[in-house]
Amino acid sequence: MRKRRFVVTLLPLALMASACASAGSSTASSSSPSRANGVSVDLQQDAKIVVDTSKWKKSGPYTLAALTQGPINGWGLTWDVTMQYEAKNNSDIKKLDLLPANGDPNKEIAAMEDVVKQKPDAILLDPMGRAALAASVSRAMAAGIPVIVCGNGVEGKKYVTYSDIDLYAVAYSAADALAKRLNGKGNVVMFHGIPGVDAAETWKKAGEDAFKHYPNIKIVGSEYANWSVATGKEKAAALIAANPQIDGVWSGGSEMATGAILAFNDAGRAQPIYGVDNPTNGFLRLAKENGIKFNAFPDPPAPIAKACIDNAIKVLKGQSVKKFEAQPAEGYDESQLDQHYDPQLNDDFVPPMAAPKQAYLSAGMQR
Amino acid sequence: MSLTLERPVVGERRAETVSAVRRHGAVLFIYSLVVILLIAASAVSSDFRQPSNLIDVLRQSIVLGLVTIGQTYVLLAGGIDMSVGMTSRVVALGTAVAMSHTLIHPYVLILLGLIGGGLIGFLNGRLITGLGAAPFIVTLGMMGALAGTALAISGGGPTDAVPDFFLAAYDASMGPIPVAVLVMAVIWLVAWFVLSRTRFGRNIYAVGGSTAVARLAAIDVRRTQTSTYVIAGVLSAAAGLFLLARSGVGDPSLGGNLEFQSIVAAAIGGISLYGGRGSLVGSLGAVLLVSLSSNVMNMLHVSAYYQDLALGVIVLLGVAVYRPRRSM
Amino acid sequence: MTTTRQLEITGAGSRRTRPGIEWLSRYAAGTTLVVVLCIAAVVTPSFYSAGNLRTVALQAAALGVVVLGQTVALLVRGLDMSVTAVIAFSGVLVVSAGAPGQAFWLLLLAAGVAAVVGLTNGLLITWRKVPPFVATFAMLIVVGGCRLAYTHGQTSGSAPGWLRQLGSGSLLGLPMPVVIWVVLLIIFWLALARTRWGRWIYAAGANPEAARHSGVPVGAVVLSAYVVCAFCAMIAGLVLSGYLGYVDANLGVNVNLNSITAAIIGGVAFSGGRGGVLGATLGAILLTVLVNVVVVAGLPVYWQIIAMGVVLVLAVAIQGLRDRTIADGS
Amino acid sequence: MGSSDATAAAVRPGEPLLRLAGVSKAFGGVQALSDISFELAAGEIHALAGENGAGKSTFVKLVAGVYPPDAGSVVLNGEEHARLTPKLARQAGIAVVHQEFNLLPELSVGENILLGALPRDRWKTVSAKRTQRTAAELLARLGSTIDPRRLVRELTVAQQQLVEIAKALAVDARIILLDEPSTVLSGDELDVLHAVLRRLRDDGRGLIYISHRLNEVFALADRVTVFKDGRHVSTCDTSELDHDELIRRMVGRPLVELFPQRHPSPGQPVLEVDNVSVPGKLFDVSFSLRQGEIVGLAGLGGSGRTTIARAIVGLERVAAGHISLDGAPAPRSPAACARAGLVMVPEDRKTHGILAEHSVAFNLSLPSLQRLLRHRFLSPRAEKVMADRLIKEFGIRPPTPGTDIRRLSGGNQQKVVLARWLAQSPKVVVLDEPTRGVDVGAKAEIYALVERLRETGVSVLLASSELPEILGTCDRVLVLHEGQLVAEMDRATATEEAIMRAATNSGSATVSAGASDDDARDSACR
Repeated sequence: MRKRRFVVTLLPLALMASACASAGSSTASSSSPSRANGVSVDLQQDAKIVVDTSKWKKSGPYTLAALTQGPINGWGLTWDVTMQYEAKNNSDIKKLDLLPANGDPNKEIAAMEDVVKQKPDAILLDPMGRAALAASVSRAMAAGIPVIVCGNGVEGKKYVTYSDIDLYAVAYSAADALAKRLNGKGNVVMFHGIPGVDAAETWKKAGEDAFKHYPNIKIVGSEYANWSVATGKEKAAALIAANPQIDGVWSGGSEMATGAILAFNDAGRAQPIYGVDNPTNGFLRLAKENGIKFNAFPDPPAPIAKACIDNAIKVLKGQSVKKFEAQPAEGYDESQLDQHYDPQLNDDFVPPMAAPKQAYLSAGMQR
Repeated sequence: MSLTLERPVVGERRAETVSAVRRHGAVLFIYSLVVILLIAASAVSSDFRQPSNLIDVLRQSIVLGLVTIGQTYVLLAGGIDMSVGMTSRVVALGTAVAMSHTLIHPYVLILLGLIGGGLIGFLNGRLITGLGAAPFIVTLGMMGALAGTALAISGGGPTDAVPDFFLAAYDASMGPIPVAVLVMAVIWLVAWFVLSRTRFGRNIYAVGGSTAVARLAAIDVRRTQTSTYVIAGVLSAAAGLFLLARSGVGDPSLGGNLEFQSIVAAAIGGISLYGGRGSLVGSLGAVLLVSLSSNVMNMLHVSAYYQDLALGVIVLLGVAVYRPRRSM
Repeated sequence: MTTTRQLEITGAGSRRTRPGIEWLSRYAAGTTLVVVLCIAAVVTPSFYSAGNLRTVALQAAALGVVVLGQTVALLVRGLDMSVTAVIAFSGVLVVSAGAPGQAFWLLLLAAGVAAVVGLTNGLLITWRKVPPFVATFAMLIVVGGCRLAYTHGQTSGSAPGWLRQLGSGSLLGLPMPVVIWVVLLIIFWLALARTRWGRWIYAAGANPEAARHSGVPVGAVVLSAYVVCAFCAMIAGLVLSGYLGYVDANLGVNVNLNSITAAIIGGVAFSGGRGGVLGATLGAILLTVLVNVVVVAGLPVYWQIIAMGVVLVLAVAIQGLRDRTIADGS
Repeated sequence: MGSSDATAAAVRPGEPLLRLAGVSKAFGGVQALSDISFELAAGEIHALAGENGAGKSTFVKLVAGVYPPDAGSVVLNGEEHARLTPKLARQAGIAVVHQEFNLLPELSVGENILLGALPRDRWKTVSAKRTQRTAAELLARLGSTIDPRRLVRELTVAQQQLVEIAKALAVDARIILLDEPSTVLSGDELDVLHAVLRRLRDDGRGLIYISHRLNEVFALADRVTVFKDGRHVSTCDTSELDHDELIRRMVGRPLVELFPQRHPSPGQPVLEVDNVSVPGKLFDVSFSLRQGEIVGLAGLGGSGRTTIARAIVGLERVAAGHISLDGAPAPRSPAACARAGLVMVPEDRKTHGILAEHSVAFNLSLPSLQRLLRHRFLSPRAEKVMADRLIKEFGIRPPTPGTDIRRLSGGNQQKVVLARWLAQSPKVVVLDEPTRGVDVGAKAEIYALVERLRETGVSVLLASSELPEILGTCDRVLVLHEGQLVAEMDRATATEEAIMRAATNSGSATVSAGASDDDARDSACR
C-alpha cells in the first residue's frame, strides 16, 4: 500500500514541473532589450549617447585588469592573445592582468570582487552572464573604477562604455540572409548554444524573429547543442533522419553548423545552405572543402578585444566615448571565403586577426 | 564484585594520541593547508594580505558554504544530494520572476523561496525513503527536472532586476565586516550546534552509521533522512537567494556545478561519503580552502591553463589523506 | 545476467517477493525501453527510419563502450567520474596527430594516459581509501586541467584516416563503432561471467573482506577495474572523435553521468557485486533512444530535460521496489 | 539500589512478566513456530535451547514485536497484546541484546547507550554531561568503569558487549532477551557477563537467554525451555536436567559423541612461526605446526588469537620475525598464501566468510577457480560437478548449488566456508572460531570434518574461545596473553583450569571467579 502511495508522489513532481514550465513560458522575462528591424534598438540609441569620461581622467601609463572568458575555446583564446599582444605593445599600458573565468560566471563574480580590491585604473569585462555580473559592475563603478564592458552586455548598463557587435543583429542577419537565399521558402533547422546562456538565447531569439517574416520557411527542428561540434553532429544526424528534406541550416555559433556539415556528409545527403554567426576558421575550412553555400556574420573576438583596450585608454585619457561602441560585423558568403579563411591557422581560430599573425601562431594556433 | 573488564592495553596513551590524530587527520590536514596557503600567499602578494581581501574571501565562500552545510547533513545521514545546485537556480529564478510579476511583498517571496527549496528537499527525501531508491539517482533525476524547470521559468534569458533592498542586503556591513558574512557565521554555528548538541543531530549520525541500529533505538529513520534533504533544500534555496542578491538579476546559469563542489568540499573536509562520520568543522575548512585557493590564483594571476590543474591537485591532496577506517 | 544470477532462480527459499515486481524490476531498463519505443512509434514514426536507427546505434555505441567500463567500476563498489576527461583527452591526443606515421605512438600515448588515470584512480581508492566518487572526481579536474595545460585550449586538427575508419567506417554492413561495441560487449560478458577475473570482480564487490579471505587479491582486482574503465573511456574517445572527424574540446561532456545512469537503470547495484553488462547495455540503449526520441519528436528543451529526469527516477523507483521487497523478506 | 527496588515493586506478585499462549507463526508455507506457550517470571534467567532453525530467533522477534503472531496471544505485565509492535514492546519494557552488535562505532559509548533518547537540557540541547553521567551510572550498575566518552570502535569486543547490555538498562527494560551474547567472550569476560546478568536478575528483571554453550545454560539459568522444529519440547528447572538429557531433548536423539575419535600422527614441521611481532597486537610469538597436527590457540578476547591467525595467512603486516612454510618463507599476501596452501576460515562468517548475495556454488568455487578453467574460461559444468561433490561430501543442506548462501543456516554456511578450502587440498588450515553460532548437531559435523582434514595430512590451527572445543579436538594447545605466547601444553596436561590460569596470567581474582562458575554449576546440578 505504502509503495503505491509513493509512486503517486511522483505525480506531483511531474505536475509541479509542468506547472512551472507552462507558467514560466508565459511569464518569461520581459526585461529583454527592445529590438526592431533586426537590430537592438537600445544599443542603437546607446551608440548616440556620448559619455563624459573626464572624471576618470588620469595620467598614464595605466594598470588594467581584464576579466575574460578564458581559453576554453578558440574564440576565448583569440581574444586573450589579442589582448596580451596589445598590452605588450601599447605604451599607454603599464600592466594588464588577465583573469580568465573559464566560462564560469560564479568564478568571474569572485574575480570582480578580488580585482576591485587591487584598484586597477580600469576593469575590462567580458561578462559570462548579462545578469550574473550586473551587480558586480555597479559595485566596481561605485568603488571608483571605470568598467569597460565588451563581448557581451550587462543588465542595468552601469558600465562606462560597451564595445561589441550587435549580437542580436548578426544572428538576425544570418537568418535573414539564409531565408533570402532560399527564396523565402523551404525547411530550416536551427541550432543553439547552451540553454540559458545569454549569447545562445539572444541569437535564438534573433533567428526566430527573422524567420517570422518568411511564412513559407518552415522550422523543422530547433535544438540546443552546447556550441559543441560533437553534440551538433549528433543532433543534426537525428534531425536529418527525421526530416527527408532540409534546405537550410541556421546555427547560432558556427560550431553546430560544422557538426551539421559532417552529419550531412555521413548521411550522404546533399548539403543545405548555411546561415551562421561567429564563423570559425574550422567552419570556413570545411565550407571550402565541401563547397558549402553559406552566409556568415562574424562575432570577431580579436577586433572587439582590441577595441576594448582602446576604449579603456580613451576613457582614462578623458576622451569621449559612446555608451555603445559598435564594432563592424560585415557579413559575407562563400565567394569571399578566401579573404577570411587562413589556412596557416588552426580550426579554433576565429578570424579576423587584430594582432600580427605571429602572435596567434606562437600561442599555439598554428595548423 | 570487583570484576572489571578494564585491562590496560599496551601503549594505550600513545595509541590514544595516535587515534586522535588519525580521527581528526583529514580536518587537521585541511586546516594546515589553509594556514600554509594563507602564509605563502601573504608573503608573495601584498594585495592578498589586505584585510579587506580576506573578508572578501569569506564572502565568496558563502554560497558554497550554505550548500556544503546542507550536503554535509545529507551525507552524514547516509545520503547524497545531486540536486542542490539546480535547487538554488530554480529558487533564485522563481523568486526573481515572482518579484517583478506579482504584487506579493518581496519578503514573503523570499520566505516562499526558502519553503520551495524545502519542498524540493522533502520530495527528494520522500522519494528516496519511500521508494528505497538510490539517493544518487533520485537526486540526479531531480537535478534534471529542476534544470528543465529553471529554463522554463526564465525562458532562457535573464529575469528582471530585483528590488534594491535586496542588493543592499548583500552590501550591508557592520564596521568592516559584511552582514552576510556575520549571518553566515551564525548559520555555521547553528548548523554545527544542531549537529553536535541536539538529539536530532545525534540521530543523523546514528542513521548514517547504521539504519538498523538507529531503528532499534526507536529513531524514525525515514523522518531523519527526509529532514536532512529538507535542510539541504532550504540552504540551497538560501544560496540561490544570495546569488540573486549578488547579481541583482536572475541569471539562468546560476548555481551550476554546486552539487559537485559541495560534495567534494564535504569529502575533503572529512565527511564520509558512506555516512555517519565527519563534522562541520572539517566542511568549513574545506570550503575556506576552496575559496582561498581560487582567490590566491586570481591574486597571483595564475594562467588560465593551469588554474584547473592547480585546483585539481589541491583536491587530490585534500582527499589523499584518507586513511583506512578501523573496523570494529 | 551472469550464470550465477540465473542459477539463483532455482533457490528453494520461501520469499515474499511478488513475482510481478521481481520480473519488472529485473528488466526495468528493458520494459521501460519497450514502453519508450511504443510511444515513439505513435508520436514520431520517423524515429524508425533506417537513417535514424543507424544514428541511434552509433551514439549508443560510444556510450555503450563507456558503460561497459563503468559497470565494472560499479561492480567493485565504485564508480568513475573521470571518464569524460579521459574521452576528451584521448580524442585530443590522437587527433592532434600531424604525420600519419605518428599514429602508433599517439595511440600508445593515449593508452598510456588511460593507464595512468586508471592506476591513479585505483591506487587512491585501494591504497589511500579515498571514496571512489571523490577520487575519480578529483581525477576529472586534474585530467581536464592537464588537457587545458597541454593544448592551451587548442583542439584543432582533423581525424586521420584510420581513425575516421574506426569511427564511421563499416564492417559487414554494420557501422564500425557498433562492431567495436558488440565485440567489447561479448568480451566483457565472457570475462565477467566466465573467467576467474570476472568472479573476482563480483566477489570483491559483493563482500571485499570475504573475498580477501577466499584468496582473492582484492586490491589488485579493484585496481584492474579502474584501469579497465579508463581504457573503455579511451576507446570511446577514439571512436567518438573518429565518428566526429573533427576535434572538439566538449567531446563526451554528458558521458560521465549518462554512463553511471545507464548502468544503474540497467540493474547494476550501487552497493557493488550485483548486475551485469547485458543489463547495463540495455540501460545505455534506453538512454540513447530517449535522447533521440525527444529530439526527433521536437520537444522543447526543458521538456526534454524534465522527461529524462522523470524516466530516470521511474526506472530506479521500479528497482527500489524490488530491493525493498528483498529487504523485507530477509 | 533504589531504582531496581522500584522496578521489582512494580511487578505484581504471582503474575509472570511475560506469557505467551498458543502462539504460532508461519512464513510462506513454513511453520516457524507452532502453538508455543511460554512464561517468564520476574527475577529469573530463563534459557532457551534448541538447534539452529528450532525457532529461537523467530521467538525473539515475536516477543520484540517485530513479527505479529498468526495465532495466540502475548501477555505482558498482565496486559494482552494482539498486535505487538516494536514500539509497544519497548514501552512495555522489552529489550533485545542481539547476537550481532548493534553499535555505532563512530559514536561515543554514552551516545550509543542512550541513543534515541539522549538526555536534554532546558534548551532541548543534548547534554553531554548528563549523557556521560547517566551512561556511567548504567555502566557502574553492570560493574564496569568504561569511560562513556570513548568511541565504541576503540573498545574491545567484551566491552562492546557490556555497552549493548547497558542499552537495555537505559530503557529500564524489565524483560531482556539475550540472543547469544556470549559467543564472542571467553574466560573472565564470560564471568563478568554472568555476574552482570545475575545482578539484573536479582533486581527483579526477567531474562531470556539463548546460548549454544550448554555449560553456560547450566551455570546461569534458573529454568530452560527447549524448542525443536518450532515446537515447545519442555520447560523445567535446570536442576532437573543434566547435560546429556538437555542435548537429547534438543536433538531429539541421544548424542553419542560431540567430538570424534582422534588419530594424531604428526609428521614433519610444516609451518614455522619465528619471533613474529605485529605492532601493538603481537609480541615475539614463536611456534611450529607439524603435518597432520591440530593445534589449539587459546586466550581471552583481544589476546592476539585472531591476530596470529591473520598474520599467518598474510592479512596482518608482520613487523618483525619470520613465518615459513615447508622451510621456505611463507608468502605475504592472502592471495599468494592461498595459492601456497595456507588458508584461513575467518571468525566472522557474515562479514569475512561468505558472499551473502551469491549462490552456494559461487561461494564454493571462489578459491578454486583456476581448476575450473577450460581453455581459459570457467566451465559452468565443471563448477556444478565440483559444487555437487562438495555439497555431498560435506552434507550441506539444502543440496542445491544455485541457492543463495544467505538462505542457508549458520551451520551450513560454515560448512560451505570449510568445504571451499578442502577442495583446494591445503597444507595448513587456520580456523578461527569455527563453531561460533552453530548448533550442536552442526558442531559435531564440523569437528568430524576437522578430524578428516587431519587424516588427509592437513595441519590445523584452531583458534577458539570455547575450551571444551579446544580440549576435545586439539593435540596441543598454545595459550596467548596480551599478544604474548605464555604457555604451551599437550593434550595430556591441558585442562580448562590450566589454560585459564595461563590465559589470565594466573591472576588470582579470575581463578576464583572461575571457581565460582564451577560452584554455580554444582549448585544447579544438585
